[in-house]
Amino acid sequence: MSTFQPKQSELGIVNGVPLPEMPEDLFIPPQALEICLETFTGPMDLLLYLIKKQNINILDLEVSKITDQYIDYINLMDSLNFELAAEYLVMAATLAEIKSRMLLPKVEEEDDETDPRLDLIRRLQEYQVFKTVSEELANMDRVNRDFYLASVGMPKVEKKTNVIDFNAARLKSSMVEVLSRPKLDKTHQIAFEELSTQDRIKLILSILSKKNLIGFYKTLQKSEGKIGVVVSFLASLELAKDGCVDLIQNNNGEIYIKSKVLNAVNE
Amino acid sequence: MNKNIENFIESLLFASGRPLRLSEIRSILENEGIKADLAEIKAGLNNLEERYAESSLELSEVASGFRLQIKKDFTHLLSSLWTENNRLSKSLMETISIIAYKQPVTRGEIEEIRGVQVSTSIIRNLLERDWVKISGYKETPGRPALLVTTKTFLNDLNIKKISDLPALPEKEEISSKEITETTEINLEAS
Amino acid sequence: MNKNIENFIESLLFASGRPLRLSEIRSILENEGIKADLAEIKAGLNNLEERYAESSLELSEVASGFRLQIKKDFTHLLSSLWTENNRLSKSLMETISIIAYKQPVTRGEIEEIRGVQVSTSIIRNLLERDWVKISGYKETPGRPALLVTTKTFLNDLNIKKISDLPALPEKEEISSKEITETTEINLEAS
Repeated sequence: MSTFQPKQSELGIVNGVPLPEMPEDLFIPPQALEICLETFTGPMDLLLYLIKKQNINILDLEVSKITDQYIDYINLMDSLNFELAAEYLVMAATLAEIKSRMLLPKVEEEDDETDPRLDLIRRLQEYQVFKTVSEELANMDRVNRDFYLASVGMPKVEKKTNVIDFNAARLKSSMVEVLSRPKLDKTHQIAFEELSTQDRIKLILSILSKKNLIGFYKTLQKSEGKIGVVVSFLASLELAKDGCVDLIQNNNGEIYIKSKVLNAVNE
Repeated sequence: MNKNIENFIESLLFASGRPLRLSEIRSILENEGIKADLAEIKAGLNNLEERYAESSLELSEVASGFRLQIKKDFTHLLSSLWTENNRLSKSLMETISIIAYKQPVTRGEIEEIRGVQVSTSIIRNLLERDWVKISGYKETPGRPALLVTTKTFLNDLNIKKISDLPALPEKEEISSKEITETTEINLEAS
Repeated sequence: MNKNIENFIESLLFASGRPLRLSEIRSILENEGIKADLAEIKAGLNNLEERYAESSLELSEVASGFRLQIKKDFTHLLSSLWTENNRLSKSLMETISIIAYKQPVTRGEIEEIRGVQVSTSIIRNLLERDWVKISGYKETPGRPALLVTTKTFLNDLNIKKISDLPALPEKEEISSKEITETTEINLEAS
């Protein structure tokens, strides 16, 4: 039933040859390698794979051998210009360091805890626990894959009892309400060119010359519709930019134009 | 467990989340190697109908096929469950009504008619309810999506076709036509 | 039509769209003037279970309560209805496993175990599925978010509680002595 299949055992192999040991001159289809790389969820996963291939227990980790294989693998990826996550390189460095420490002559009274592999082995064990359990989790019954939920429709009821409060009558009344709402842009057709921002600036300035503060709506003419609003707005912005007016919006969203020129004159 | 044809059909109706036609049921069964002609499927549905006689469910035929639904008698009981998350906002109602009556219509045109912005969450809500879908793109700058209502919308309203919607009052129709025209002008202008 | 308590419960389970607890069922019934104690509701659920024995349905108890689902025997038939890709990447499964068994856990702690960065898309995917949520912030520098699994995660895996998950495999005890011995062998070998 499950669609999850751990593919570890097959995916380190290209054309029947285990990948890490592959001679460099052997042609490997780039797609196959890409699949390979994507199969590993990270350096820990790759390391576990290499250990598993040797058929040894994590506790018997042969750092030297694993390190060589790991680095071969990384080099192979690198030579094929695959973007390796930085963590793969960090792990390579860690392995190389452990390897070199293992090759140093042993000091007799050395504490057991200083085995250079210890930390890595612990991490590998910890990771393996979750890797294993994650595979079990992936195989558990999952909704919409292994089983489905049962659902049915809701009854259709007229009038107020309708549970979703939705019916044709309400739809209609909603439409009627929208259409009968007073409109800013209820209008005649006016060519856009006929309204110039420059003219509107002059108009606003002339109104402001009589009154210090005016509502934005005072600059509008009903017949101009929405385009008129746009032109007035552009004109106001232009004036504000030039420092001639302040634009003020109150809590109700109404816009006011306040003359700065007039103030300056007054002073 | 009895894997007779009724149960196969029943499982499809419970799992599909939408009404299914006889022919759809037949082809799904066929894909699984279960041969059944339309008459057998119809007979299976009849048996299911009997099965539910004493339950809270009923089989119902709507515009896009057969579906299972809860009997009306239980509506009252269910209302408390549904009011919490199924109250339709005023803006949602306005938006769906404009789409229903004016389709196909762009979001910009809806905004034009409503006079306010239509939030993305409303459009998403309508798409998720499967009340609305995109039928194409308008050949104007920006190629805005054209929205139309779906079969599900008709099913949920319990009507068979859009023309079953109540007619709008004459006067409003005229003014709405005007608005639509203005809309197009404005779109071009901006 | 028989309006017995089973049918009331059945209609609630179908209508709720989410699992319901015994106590939730009781309070909804109570609101509608139907008195029933938890034992009666449990008995009603048992009767429903019997009712479904020969059908495609089954009653299931998951983390958030009782729900109706389709028997697994029908999954194969139904998979053609569901085109949704429900495949989850190995990285995502590793991440959710660590969260499930180690919760509450920070992203950094997950990365420490996995040895690789946890991509934002994985965390986003888990949050969007509502499998994971932020339970708080760890009192360490940067105050990283603490991740825990949700009831939805358990529901989606068809289980009731975290302890229903498979037991963690035992780690082999590291005996330092053993390691040291092996080391020598390895050194000879290499």
